[in-house]
Amino acid sequence: MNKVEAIIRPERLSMVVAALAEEGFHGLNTAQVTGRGEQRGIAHVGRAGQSYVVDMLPKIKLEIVVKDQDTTRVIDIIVAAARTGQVGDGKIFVLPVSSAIRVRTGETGEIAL
Amino acid sequence: MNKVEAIIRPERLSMVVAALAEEGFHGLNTAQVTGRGEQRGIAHVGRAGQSYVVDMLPKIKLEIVVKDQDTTRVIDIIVAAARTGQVGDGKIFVLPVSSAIRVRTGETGEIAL
Amino acid sequence: MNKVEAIIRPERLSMVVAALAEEGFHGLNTAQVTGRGEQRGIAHVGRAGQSYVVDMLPKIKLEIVVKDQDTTRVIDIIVAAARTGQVGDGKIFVLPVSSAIRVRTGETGEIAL
Amino acid sequence: MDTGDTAWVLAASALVLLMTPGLAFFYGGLVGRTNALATIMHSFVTIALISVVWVLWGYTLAFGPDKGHFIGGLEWFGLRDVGMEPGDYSATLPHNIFMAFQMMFAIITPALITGAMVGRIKFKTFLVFIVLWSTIVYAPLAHWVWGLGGWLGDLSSLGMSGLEGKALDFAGGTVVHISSGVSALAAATVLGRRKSIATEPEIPHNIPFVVLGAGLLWFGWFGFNAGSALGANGAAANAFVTTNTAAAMAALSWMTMSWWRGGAPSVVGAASGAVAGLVAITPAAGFVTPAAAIIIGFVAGVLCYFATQFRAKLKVDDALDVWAVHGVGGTWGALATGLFAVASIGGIDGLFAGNPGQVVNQLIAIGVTWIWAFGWTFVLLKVLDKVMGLRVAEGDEAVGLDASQHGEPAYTL
Amino acid sequence: MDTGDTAWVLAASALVLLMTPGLAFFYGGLVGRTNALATIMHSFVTIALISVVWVLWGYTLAFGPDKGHFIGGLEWFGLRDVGMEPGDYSATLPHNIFMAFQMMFAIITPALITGAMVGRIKFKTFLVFIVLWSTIVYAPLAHWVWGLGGWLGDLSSLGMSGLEGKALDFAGGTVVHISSGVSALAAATVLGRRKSIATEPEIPHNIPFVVLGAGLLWFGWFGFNAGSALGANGAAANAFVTTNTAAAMAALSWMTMSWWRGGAPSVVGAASGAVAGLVAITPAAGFVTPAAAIIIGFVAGVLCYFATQFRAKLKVDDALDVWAVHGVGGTWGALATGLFAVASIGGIDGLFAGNPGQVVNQLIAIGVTWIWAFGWTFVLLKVLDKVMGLRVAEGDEAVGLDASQHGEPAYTL
Amino acid sequence: MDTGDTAWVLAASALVLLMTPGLAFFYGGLVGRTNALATIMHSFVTIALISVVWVLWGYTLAFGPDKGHFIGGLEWFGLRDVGMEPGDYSATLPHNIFMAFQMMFAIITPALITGAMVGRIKFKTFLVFIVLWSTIVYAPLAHWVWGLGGWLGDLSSLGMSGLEGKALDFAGGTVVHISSGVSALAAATVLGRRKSIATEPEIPHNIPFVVLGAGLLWFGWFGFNAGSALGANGAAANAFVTTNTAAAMAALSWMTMSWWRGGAPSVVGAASGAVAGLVAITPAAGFVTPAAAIIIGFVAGVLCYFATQFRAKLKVDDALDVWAVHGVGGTWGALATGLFAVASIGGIDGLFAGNPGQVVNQLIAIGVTWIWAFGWTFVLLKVLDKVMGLRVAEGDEAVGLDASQHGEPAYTL
Ligand SMILES: Nc1ncnc2c1ncn2[C@@H]1O[C@H](COP(=O)(O)OP(=O)(O)O)[C@@H](O)[C@H]1O
Ligand SMILES: Nc1ncnc2c1ncn2[C@@H]1O[C@H](COP(=O)(O)OP(=O)(O)O)[C@@H](O)[C@H]1O
Ligand SMILES: Nc1ncnc2c1ncn2[C@@H]1O[C@H](COP(=O)(O)OP(=O)(O)O)[C@@H](O)[C@H]1O
Repeated sequence: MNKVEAIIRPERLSMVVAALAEEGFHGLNTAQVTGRGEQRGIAHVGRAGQSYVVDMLPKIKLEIVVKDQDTTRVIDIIVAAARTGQVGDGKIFVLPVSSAIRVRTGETGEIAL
Repeated sequence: MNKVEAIIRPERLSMVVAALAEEGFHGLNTAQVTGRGEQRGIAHVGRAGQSYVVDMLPKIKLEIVVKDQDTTRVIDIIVAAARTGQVGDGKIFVLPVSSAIRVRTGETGEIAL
Repeated sequence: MNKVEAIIRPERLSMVVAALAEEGFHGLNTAQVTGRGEQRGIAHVGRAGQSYVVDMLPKIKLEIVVKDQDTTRVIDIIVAAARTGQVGDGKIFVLPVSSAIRVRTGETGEIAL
Repeated sequence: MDTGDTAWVLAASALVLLMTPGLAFFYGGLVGRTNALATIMHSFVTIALISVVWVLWGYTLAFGPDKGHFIGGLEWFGLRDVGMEPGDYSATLPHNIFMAFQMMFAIITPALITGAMVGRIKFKTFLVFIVLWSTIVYAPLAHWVWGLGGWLGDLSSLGMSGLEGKALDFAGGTVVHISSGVSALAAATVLGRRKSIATEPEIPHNIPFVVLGAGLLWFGWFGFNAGSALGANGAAANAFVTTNTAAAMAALSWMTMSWWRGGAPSVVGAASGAVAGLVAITPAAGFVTPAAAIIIGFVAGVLCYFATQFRAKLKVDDALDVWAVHGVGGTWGALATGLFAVASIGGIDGLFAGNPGQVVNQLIAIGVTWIWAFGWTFVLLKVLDKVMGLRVAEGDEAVGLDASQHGEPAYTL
Repeated sequence: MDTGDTAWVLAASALVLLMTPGLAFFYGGLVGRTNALATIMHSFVTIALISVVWVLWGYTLAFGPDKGHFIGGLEWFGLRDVGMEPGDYSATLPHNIFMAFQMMFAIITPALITGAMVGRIKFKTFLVFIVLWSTIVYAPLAHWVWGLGGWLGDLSSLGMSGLEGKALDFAGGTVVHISSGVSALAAATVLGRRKSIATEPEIPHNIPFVVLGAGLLWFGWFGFNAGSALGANGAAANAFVTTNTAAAMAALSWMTMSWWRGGAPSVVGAASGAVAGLVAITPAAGFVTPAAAIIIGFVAGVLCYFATQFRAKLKVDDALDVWAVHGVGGTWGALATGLFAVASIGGIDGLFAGNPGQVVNQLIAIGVTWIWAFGWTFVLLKVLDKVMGLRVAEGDEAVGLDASQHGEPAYTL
Repeated sequence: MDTGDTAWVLAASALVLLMTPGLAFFYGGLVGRTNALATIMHSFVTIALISVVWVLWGYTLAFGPDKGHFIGGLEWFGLRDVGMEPGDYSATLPHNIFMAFQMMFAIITPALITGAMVGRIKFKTFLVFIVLWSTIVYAPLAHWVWGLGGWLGDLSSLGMSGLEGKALDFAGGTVVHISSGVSALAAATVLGRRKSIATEPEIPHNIPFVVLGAGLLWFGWFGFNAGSALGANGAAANAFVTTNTAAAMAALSWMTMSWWRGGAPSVVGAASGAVAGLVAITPAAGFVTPAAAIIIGFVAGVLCYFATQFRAKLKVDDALDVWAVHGVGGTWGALATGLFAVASIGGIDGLFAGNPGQVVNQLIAIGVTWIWAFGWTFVLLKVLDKVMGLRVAEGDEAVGLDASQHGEPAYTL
């Protein structure tokens, strides 16, 4: 199993989640994070008109643990739904997961996903 | 070492944390996440009485890095304390950790946990 | 590639981020977490003067995915910038990452970082 | 001049001013997080903008010396001749406090419309719209109903047989609420829907702010309605009581509807109901009994609840249901004034007290206000769309107006 | 009729109305996040509910024509005969504004009790309880103390030798604060403790809201106390000053206690202290000097601080310490009125001015109020528990009342 | 005594009290999350502290029987002789309400200074400073300008040839705003900069709170300025109108500056502008026309905007720009009063109405206030630094004052 971690634009979240659901991937979780990358930030305006660049921007981190064979499909779905083509679209990282457990039943392995 | 990531119900957090402490597992961290799984969401009520299902529910992600030999024990403790038997109890994922460092001292390896 | 996860003091975040940027590490993301470790918490004061210990303290989790060969350098930078020498300075964990994708371009591998 | 009357109208004017920050929170809490601050700003900047407009030309257009029953002249431009002595509108008040009291009404009315523009309007165009709307739509309406010589205030001035008496509007059912509610409908139509609305329901980001706003509105509304008696007397007290009663009853009836048909007693529903009740009692407050206020409030809560549901089906993105609450609630209130008015309270009887003609007068005022407000708002926004553009770029809409229009995130928690 | 007096009581009534939204934020900020909205709603819906109850039957039961010194008759049901002319309660005010001013007191009193019910009461049962409590507990109490003919307002009417004069309660120390505080204790006892309270301390989720609430309460309390002079005069001004002074002093003394014994000057402590001071001065405001108010406030802060600690030991889950603040603070205030009253301020002397009998009268009022409020609340809730059930299901309690009772999360930040 | 005048000043006093909680939110929203509560507490505790100080010795020092044109005597210590009858300051008001109205000014003035102390001052030292500042800086200043016999209120009392008339200060341009603004500059200088300020810009943690604060301040300011007429009359109404107009205009001009030079219309800028306009009109409100208020407000917004930028260059960590807004805005307002005053409004002409001498009087008052406030604040804080220490430990500053001084996090969301 793998954990697919996608850092995406907040405004794309609902599309990504919907796209995943359409393809049968229901289980996932998301968190608000703040990120920096090549996108160099938004110029904020202070009350004295001083514009300072906030280079840490709000992003959403979406995590979804999937079977090995689903990994690329999930990545493709996310990329398709999250892409705007502008700097700041985000990254996807894949991490190996050695086991999964469903708390409700205690089942382990891929069946727990 | 392994990182045990548990997605649990917010209202179970304090019990899980207490249970872990009792067994000697003090170090851990938690974050608020929003998740979707088989639990299909809570019906929210709009002011016009329209009830829409919010299928992303608030959950807590608890992370605890433990020695290999402690992994199953920690999982068992969490499962025991987090389970209600209802859909939505959550998942636990185990990810391999290749090293750990204590910032204060620079120690690395299991001693840093 | 590795994911370096550092749990640090919130008040050290800006220094750590600046130190990383100076050494050329721009991409990263951060999240607010609540953690417990050896640092046993802050005594909070209730209105009736009852002081209760809140042993879950606010921390920042900083995540940065780096090439294998950069891993130790990044760890060293973080340790140097985050250390105060007091209990509660935090931990760094290293997790293997099997692939990385840039959403904007679809590029994969180290080039996507 | 009477110091007691003046004391009350001074306090009432301050109370009505506070309603617009209250509205800012009522509206700001209802929207999503990325538009929270921009929504609040729409109300806040309207206070600033209309305060200046009113002093310069708004007051004289609305209340200045009558020109043909239609508009006030420019004689009082910049408040010339609006001094510290009593004016034509009240013998017991300094003229300038009457002007200030009316200013607060002129402020909140366009601010109400902003609930329909959430999440997509360009800030610059918004500012121009507000100034034009206040001048072209509001000032004449206020003149017709409340200005000396205005035709809705004396229907016989039209010289049409059968028309006599006046359209009753104690504190702004037509001038304030129908006009803003109907304009909101026009605005939402011209602006089009938010992109996001198709894929995700909008969940209020901060309901405590909604309640805070509703609380401040309720508080300020005592100034609005009881202040409209222009004195500290039994009429003011009656308006105070009817206002509170209708708000309470409508909060209960809307909450009950959301419970019955939606499965849970919605807090947002209770707050919205309170506002609906306040809207509906506004034209009637000084003309009806507290018992009638119970009925007016009850109906307002139920009616506006259904109007909200109906609007959702219309696919018109009047995001915060300004039309359903102020348009429909104001219309019901204006009509109810014609039904429930009794001479022992406000000097004029309505239908149930044997004067069916009053209902006719009310219907004229309602119809005229709907047409005037909808038509002008529609035209104004179409023109502004051509000239300056109405909507922000798609990407700006996606990240929210807080970041894209103001460069400021509402919270850094 | 006097326009100045009327202007002030109009403004004061609006101020007192605002206290209940203020209370919503004071309470709402003190609870955890998952019960924030439900707690706010408890206050908000009480405004709506009691406003209607009061207009229909509450006012006439409390202030209507006396029946046997115990209760008002139903003659003024639905505000019949409560009109725009001065009534029996004040020659300088329209009767209906006196009614409205009293309504605001009737609203906030049951709202205060809600602080003891946090996080576990069923919403439906709550609504029924509030209506019953207002009718059965509040209306008679108000009649006894303030109604024409009420027995606590004229103890000689009991015809018992040695009893004469009246129990002093300027603005509601017994009627409002002891009654709600003691009822809260009864409610917490019957309801039982929240499940979570054993394992985790409740940390206030939004202390700025607590301060906002305290600020609005302080502001509104000027209407409460200075408005109770029922006129714009030196007595109102004296009540204004004593109110402010006691609130300030109690904020300082509670804060100091939390500093001294807890290690840090608690902001929640300062806010709670201010409320404690306002409570304690309420019965005394129109009878004592500002210098006495300093003492009354100082003692209130210290006493209620200890009462809060004591309550924690009792294991009674009066979550927001309504008993410790309103019950104990109100009792101290009612007693202090008997100690510090001076005839030069309010026409009646207390113990320190040589009239020990006044303390007896105060103790009678205190004792009667404790018994009446505790007894009825206990019985009412026991019955309602049988009939409708008092507590939500365990799972609903665990996820919080916002989600389980209202289907609305307070924030989506 | 006049009930109408009394009604208005009662209401106005309550309004001014509310300004300080308003300030708490205006300031609290502007700071970062870890200092939010401590910043709010600075204002809240100042209400408590100064309320007591004022009743004990503040009022008598400021308004008591004059000693050498410089200070009031201690005759009215603890409000002795400050009773329910009219006093020397107003024939139509109870003396104690005049005292209470003035108390609210004494409260907010030191609270304003706290904006310069954000994030680093020790709470204990802060408390001592506030008490000393109120006694040593504020009370004499208030006496000079408003006390009977004060030298700035009658310059001929100095016996210097050429000096006659009085320095005009309707509601506190010098006494309140210059004094607090200049003291803030001194405080920021003595305290030194926050450690974090070098590495990270401070981003307001809750801008809706900033707008809430600005809204409450605007609302309360009607009490501040229109209340300063000490009666319900045309003068109060004029002050009401000029106040609103200047606030509105300054909100617009500051917002426009931030748009033009910063790229986006800042919401914080609009709110700050409103405050700047309110500050500037304060000394002038009862002396100038609404038309002049437009100019005064416009200039205030632009000037304070630039002052804020200038201050940033100074590297003085006056975190919330108290100097730039209150110091500079107050100075402009005091000067503008000398420019725009017209006898038809407030009885005295200014420069543009042909009385250049008034500008001289204003400049004297401005200069004296700058020196007095800066000097004393500097000295007081230097001494306190020696005696008790001014700043918290470095680690305490890093985690924020909420945790380190009060042991309470603002939110647990
Ligand atoms: N090396 C990294 N490790 C962890 N997160 C990263 C890394 N690089 C970028 N990110 C995250 O991805 C987000 C988008 O990155 P950015 O470089 O701006 O976009 P793009 O990939 O379109 O160039 C950043 O805001 C950050 O949250
Ligand atoms: N494949 C997944 N990857 C990541 N998180 C998941 C996944 N499936 C479920 N979750 C998380 O676990 C939570 C509980 O899952 P759910 O299926 O509702 O419970 P249960 O395991 O009791 O059926 C979800 O809300 C979500 O946060
Ligand atoms: N085993 C662990 N797994 C995950 N997070 C941990 C673990 N131990 C500690 N942490 C995190 O690191 C933070 C600092 O740990 P602590 O033991 O207090 O500091 P130190 O390393 O200086 O002794 C904790 O607050 C927690 O967030």
